[in-house]
Amino acid sequence: ADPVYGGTMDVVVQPEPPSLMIGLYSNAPTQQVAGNIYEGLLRYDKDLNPQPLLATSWDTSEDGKTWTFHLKHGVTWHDGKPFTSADVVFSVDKFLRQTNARLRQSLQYVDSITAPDDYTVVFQLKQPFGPFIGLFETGTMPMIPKHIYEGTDYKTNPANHHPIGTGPFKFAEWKKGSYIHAVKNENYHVKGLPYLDDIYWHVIPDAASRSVAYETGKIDVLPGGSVENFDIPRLTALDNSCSTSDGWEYFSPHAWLWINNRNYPMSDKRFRQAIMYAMDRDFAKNALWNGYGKVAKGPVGSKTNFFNKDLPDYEYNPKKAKALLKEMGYDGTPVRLLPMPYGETWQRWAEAIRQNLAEVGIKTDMVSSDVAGWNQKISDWDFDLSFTYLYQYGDPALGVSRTYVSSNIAKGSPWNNAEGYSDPEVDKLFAEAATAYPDSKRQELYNEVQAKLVEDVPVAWLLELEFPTIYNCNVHNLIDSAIGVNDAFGTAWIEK
Amino acid sequence: MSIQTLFYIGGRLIKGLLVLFVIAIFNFFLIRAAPGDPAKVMAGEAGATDELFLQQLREQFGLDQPLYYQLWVYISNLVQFDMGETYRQQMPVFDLIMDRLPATLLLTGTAFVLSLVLGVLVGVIAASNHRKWIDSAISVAALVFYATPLFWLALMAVLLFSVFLGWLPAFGMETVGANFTGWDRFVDIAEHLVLPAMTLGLFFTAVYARMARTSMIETSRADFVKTAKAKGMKPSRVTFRHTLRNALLPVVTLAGLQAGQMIGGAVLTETVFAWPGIGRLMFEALFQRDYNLLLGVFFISSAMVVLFNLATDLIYCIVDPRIELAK
Amino acid sequence: MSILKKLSSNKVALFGLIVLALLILVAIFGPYLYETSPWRMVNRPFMPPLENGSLMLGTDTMGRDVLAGLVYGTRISLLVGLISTMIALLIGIPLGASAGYFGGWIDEALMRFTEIFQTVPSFALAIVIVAIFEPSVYSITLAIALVSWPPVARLVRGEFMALRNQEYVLAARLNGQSDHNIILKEILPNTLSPIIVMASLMVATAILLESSLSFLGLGDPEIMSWGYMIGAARTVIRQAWWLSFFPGIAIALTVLALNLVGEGLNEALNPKLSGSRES
Amino acid sequence: MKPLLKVEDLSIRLPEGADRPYAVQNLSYALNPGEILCVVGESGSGKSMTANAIMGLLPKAIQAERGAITFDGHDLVSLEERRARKMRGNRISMIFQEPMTALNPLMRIEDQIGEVFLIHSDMSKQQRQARTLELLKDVGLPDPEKAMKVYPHQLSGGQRQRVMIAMALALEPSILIADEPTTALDVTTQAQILHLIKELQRKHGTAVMFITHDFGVVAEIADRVVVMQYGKMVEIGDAQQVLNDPQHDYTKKLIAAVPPLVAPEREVQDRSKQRPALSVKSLCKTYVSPGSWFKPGRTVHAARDVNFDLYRGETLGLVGESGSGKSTVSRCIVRLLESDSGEILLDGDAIQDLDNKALAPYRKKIQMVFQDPYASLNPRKTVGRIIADGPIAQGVPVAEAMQRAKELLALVELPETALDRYPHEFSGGQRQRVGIARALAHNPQVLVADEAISALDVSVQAQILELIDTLKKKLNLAVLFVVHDLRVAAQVCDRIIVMKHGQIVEAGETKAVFEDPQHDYTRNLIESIPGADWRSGHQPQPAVGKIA
Ligand SMILES: Nc1ncnc2c1ncn2[C@@H]1O[C@H](COP(=O)(O)OP(=O)(O)OP(=O)(O)O)[C@@H](O)[C@H]1O
Ligand SMILES: Nc1ncnc2c1ncn2[C@@H]1O[C@H](COP(=O)(O)OP(=O)(O)OP(=O)(O)O)[C@@H](O)[C@H]1O
Ligand SMILES: [Mg+2]
Ligand SMILES: [Mg+2]
Repeated sequence: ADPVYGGTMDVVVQPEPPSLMIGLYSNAPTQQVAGNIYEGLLRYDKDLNPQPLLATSWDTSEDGKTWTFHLKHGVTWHDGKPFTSADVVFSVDKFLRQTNARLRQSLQYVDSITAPDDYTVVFQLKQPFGPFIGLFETGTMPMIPKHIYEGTDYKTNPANHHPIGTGPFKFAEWKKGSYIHAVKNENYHVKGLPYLDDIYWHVIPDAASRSVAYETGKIDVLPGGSVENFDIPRLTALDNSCSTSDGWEYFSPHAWLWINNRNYPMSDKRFRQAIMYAMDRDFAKNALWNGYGKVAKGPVGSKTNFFNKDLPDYEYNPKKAKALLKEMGYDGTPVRLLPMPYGETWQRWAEAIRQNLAEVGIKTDMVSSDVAGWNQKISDWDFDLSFTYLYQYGDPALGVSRTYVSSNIAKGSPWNNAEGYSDPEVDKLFAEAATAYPDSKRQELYNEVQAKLVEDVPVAWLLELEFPTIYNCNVHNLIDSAIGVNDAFGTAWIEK
Repeated sequence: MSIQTLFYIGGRLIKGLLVLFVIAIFNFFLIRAAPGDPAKVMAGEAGATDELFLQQLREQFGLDQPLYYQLWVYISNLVQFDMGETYRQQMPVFDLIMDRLPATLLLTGTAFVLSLVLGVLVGVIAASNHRKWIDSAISVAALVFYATPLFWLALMAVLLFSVFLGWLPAFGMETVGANFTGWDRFVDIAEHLVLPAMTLGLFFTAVYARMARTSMIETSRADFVKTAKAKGMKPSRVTFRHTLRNALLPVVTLAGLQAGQMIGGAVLTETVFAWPGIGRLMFEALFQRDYNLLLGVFFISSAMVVLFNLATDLIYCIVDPRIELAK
Repeated sequence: MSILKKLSSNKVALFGLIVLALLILVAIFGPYLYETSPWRMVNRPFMPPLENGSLMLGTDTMGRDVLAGLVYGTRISLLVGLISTMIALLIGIPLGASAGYFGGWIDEALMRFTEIFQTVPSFALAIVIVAIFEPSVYSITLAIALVSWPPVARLVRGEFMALRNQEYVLAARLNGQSDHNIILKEILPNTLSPIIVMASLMVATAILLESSLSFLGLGDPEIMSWGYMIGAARTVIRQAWWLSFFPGIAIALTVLALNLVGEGLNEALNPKLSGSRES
Repeated sequence: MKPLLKVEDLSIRLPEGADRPYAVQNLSYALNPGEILCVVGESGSGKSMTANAIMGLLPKAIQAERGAITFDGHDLVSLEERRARKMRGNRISMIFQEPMTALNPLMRIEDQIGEVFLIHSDMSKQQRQARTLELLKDVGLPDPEKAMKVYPHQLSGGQRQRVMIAMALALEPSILIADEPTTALDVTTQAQILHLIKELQRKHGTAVMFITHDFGVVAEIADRVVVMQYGKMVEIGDAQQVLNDPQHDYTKKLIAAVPPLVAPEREVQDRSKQRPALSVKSLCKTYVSPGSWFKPGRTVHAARDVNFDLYRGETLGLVGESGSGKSTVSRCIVRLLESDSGEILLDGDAIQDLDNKALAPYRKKIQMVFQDPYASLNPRKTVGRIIADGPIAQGVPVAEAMQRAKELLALVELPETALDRYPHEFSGGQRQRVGIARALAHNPQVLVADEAISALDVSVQAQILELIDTLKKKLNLAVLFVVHDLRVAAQVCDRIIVMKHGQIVEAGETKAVFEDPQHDYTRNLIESIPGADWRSGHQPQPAVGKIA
């Protein structure tokens, strides 16, 4: 069918975003909404290939150190001002360098950012940085209007409450606790887009209510993760209900158990291996995740670049686990298990794993806490075992190495090497792989480091998660990039 | 209103403010006892963080200051009726609360009025049929509702009325995006209100029904009821002119106590029905360690309790001439 | 004693008493019927009730035995209810007794203190306390106790104020008995019946509170409780009604039984209501 | 004369579990037009039940089983409710015992009286108001215009009872039933109310059925008397005949228990050389009910410059109206209340400023017997403990204290088996004996008895009075006897102090005070005693034996 214009789309956003100013807040709900308002220079298709957006084309020098981007002409901000290379330089070099912790890590490799003319931007790198071209997505490197933010205190700029971007939808209203409303940008730089008149993001704090809302037709789109997994089969079985697992390729969320390598008995490699054998990850995948996702083989997700296809398996094998425990002379010291306070599924998963561990003779004490307490405990290394899942951002250098390199052992963050694993060889391999050139060289190094980690089990990998997005089948073209619902719904349209 | 009453109200308000002040300090320390801080939570949501980022956030929120200084800032702002800014939404706490308070007041107010009227009515019916089957039926029903967990009732109600029967919306306060105005909007909100107000109200209906029943039975044994009967009055008139009014006094007291508590007690209902009220706001603020917001919600709901208690006393004093305010 | 006799002559209260007795039996001996923990995944998930003879109430989302959960939950619910009530009494009675007996500034100070606890919305306070001290049976019990003692203090204070000028108390003072003695031996025993009645209702309320907290995800993760079961089952209420239905019934029944007993006690202990003399 | 109301063979059955099967049994009597018929009898004898039956106000669980109550050609027992209602408040009306609770606290006086007209007539609002005002004037309420607008709690007991009477007489009923309308009132107020009822009855020719247990009241107003015991009528007859020449043993016993209003001749002792056991000097006590910012507190001078001495072996009566400060003085003396100024000398030692510890040894010397035999014993303690706990607290070994309790029980003429029983197993009189035993446990020198007999039935009163008198002599006690019943005071006191508004207005030998009161107030008190002429020595006394 051909796209038709008009219509309102109702989407769930969970939890309510703290702000829509994507340059300041890079969490998922903010991006889900603000991804329609702000744009980056590039998009990525489902195979993670870069696509033009605000930049129409880009080229790189022979040595991989100079990147030149050619910007699109005739792009305007929502307030009518033109978008130029000055905005790009301001956004990346000034604004995001100050506010975005994740991007800041990558910008270490960037020597300078310059704008030879209004529509050209040049990034000069200190050395080749493999994942560089993967940094330009809206959530990582959104374009911020220079004319509004320059010279102001970014955090208190009143425009934060009324975001101005270049995206296909304009911010209209935010009724705190209820909904966020965005309307069509009539002057969108891609001719003919968007199709939709407006979008509502509904704040429905309770998962069960969210499924009822979808069921009763109040909601068209349930982004992945917004309903409990148990509800997914039922919701997808409804009339005119579609679902897809697409749209997570860029993030490819990877779940694992943190294992605090510092303390006995976790300090013993055999204990960690025993955990791997003790867990029935297939049961978890089927009972808790409705068969969505994939049992993780190692530190790198199978959809992420440089995945090593030849890793050995840790199958469910309690006997082997017991044997390993016996071999190390495990004395039955109980370990604390800290579930992730992110919803029912995680809680249930913790219960299942506790049971798995109990069956091989590892006694666990479940420790309960909320998000803040959980963050705090992981940051302070005050745990034995704990759940987590992290995004991989398409490249091990962006989303994987941070968990394993010893330079990243520091109290105060739940996202670094919290398990305290330290191996000079691994450090070296990761460091080389990030800057090696070309990709074939990187693949080699990454294969090696993956094999080493799988043998050492610094953390117990669980699943490559998939969060299916459920939507009304009348909605077409909902997901057309590797970041799924976090990208703009510019090409989405609703069948009448 | 007499000058005495005004004085009395003034005095009570001042006392109430003192209590609120102590509560504010108490809450301040209580909340800081929780592990984690707002910076961590927000950093956590971002999925990546470093010390610099945390430091920036803490500075921005003033959390890098020593605790006593933070308390001082908080209190000195508070006495100027400034509750500070929320960490997440970056807006004045007071505005945010005022944004959400009407929803809670609508929900609890409806539930309250509904349960009071219904409860008293049912209680009176039961009492005037004391020891007959209808009394037993009402008593049993009241007990059952009294004993049933609210959240469970809410779940069952959604299941029945929204999902199976499709009569009523299951969540939210109004149809978002419909942009109703005037009467249509009223109807829309009313429809959304039915289920949450019912679930919240049923429990209290049961409470009031039980209370009204007992009180009616007790009052009907009072001497003045006998006097009224001796005047040759019709039983219905005795009931309404004499028994009921006196029997309502304890109900008024209880109602006043509970009206205040309902604000905080709506957390469960607001959760299940996605009602955008302050109970829910508090719940979220708690888990986000949004100290200012949480303190603000606590302060406002405690203030409501103080106001409701005062209102109860005033009403009591109007209903019962024996009570002199200045005591 | 005659109270028991009176109680059992009241059919409704007798029903409550029997249910309560059964619940207590289950709480004490029930868990011994199961060798392992209620967390054990014994069969495939979502098995409806009565499908398998050994799993009468079916299995939950993780294939755990629902009946086992209910049985273990009984113990925890009753225990949390009882202990929190006990703590509330331990706080409320001495406070109310001192306030009511001594009056004056002691009364004023203690009552202001009580007022603070009464002014903070109690459920919200309970949530905050549990969240802050991290959910565990201890923090939950403590939180429930902390929000439920003020009515006890008020009740006891009222009773003490009424009784402290009773002639037998005056007589005790004339006899040279110490305040301590008078409070404990003269007045307190005479306030017991309203306290017992209130306590029985408080246990009921505490059970409801515990389940509400668990429902909100603030339960002790080590412990299978009814509120937890409902909370966990809420998301699958459409696929598996029995998962939230049975624990809901269990809570309602327990609270109902406690209420019936409480009311029965009230009637048995409160001559005003016993209706033997109506003039 | 054709009787207005006839009760014939009335039996009212009590529900199961009551203390006896019938509240009243085979009751028959008649009420003649224009007469005052007094129904007397002890508590529980079925007086109120009969009245309720006439009014059709029996509790639901209680039914008239047999008999008829004929009024105006209708049988009130079987009359259908709708028609009975027309009669109630209109043709027959009723006043209750407790003026404090018989009025609706939430309604203005005007509305409560007006309601009667509203139900039974079609008067306009103005007419109703006018009539109400008239009625209030009739019953002698001061400032009736204002009284119409107030709520019951703003009136005193006597005033409330007047309102009740106004209400009952609103429609000039043929019959007025008054169920102990003065029991809760002061003697002076009682006298006024009795006077008022008599007055109104004469004016309107109403027939009054007056229920009371006080023979003084009977002597004051009755034309005819019905005497009831255990639900049965034991005697009926003219007032003069029943009072002065009772036939039935029960009636005789009741009448004998009424103390005659003559102070017996007593030996006047000169005690000026003796040291008083208790001496009160310039005692003052002022109550200040706390005011608030804008309202001054209420100040009551409950004791103003009170002076008296009390010697061993004598009984000093403290009399006066309600609120005159009797209890205040007695409680100050035993240090249950802190006095403001003045001295209290116990055996020569000033005790008014001693703290609890220093006071302990003096506690033994002065003890108190309380008014309410139900409230003064801890219901959760055995009688033995009640008596022994005082000495135990003072350091006496338990066994010894219990032994002593046993002896004390014998002293107050209670069986030894009482030791392990609880107060609720005893009657009011027996409880009062326990109270006395408790007071005596310390071997006190001074005994303060605040209304120690007021709550008891007449026949029991007499026994307790005798017991106190015996003990006084036996133990050489000094007794301060607080009482409002002057008949009693006349009998038991050696000397009398009369209090008014916290001040002593008169003091002296009992006989002197009664025969020749100096102060108007005293005179007024004595004149207010109902049936003052009866059994005052001016008429022949009935020949009755001494009661056990
Ligand atoms: N509601 C009732 N239920 C059962 N028994 C009752 C009830 N009311 C009164 N009685 C009993 O009926 C009997 C007569 O009571 P009644 O009230 O007529 O006594 P009375 O002569 O008025 O006594 P008093 O002087 O104390 O008022 C008593 O034995 C009493 O216990
Ligand atoms: N605690 C108190 N606070 C304020 N006023 C009081 C208090 N107790 C008594 N009064 C007042 O003091 C006065 C004397 O009271 P008291 O009890 O001594 O009188 P009484 O002679 O014993 O009266 P009764 O015969 O009614 O027992 C009364 O006007 C009373 O209202
Ligand atoms: Mg009577
Ligand atoms: Mg007195």
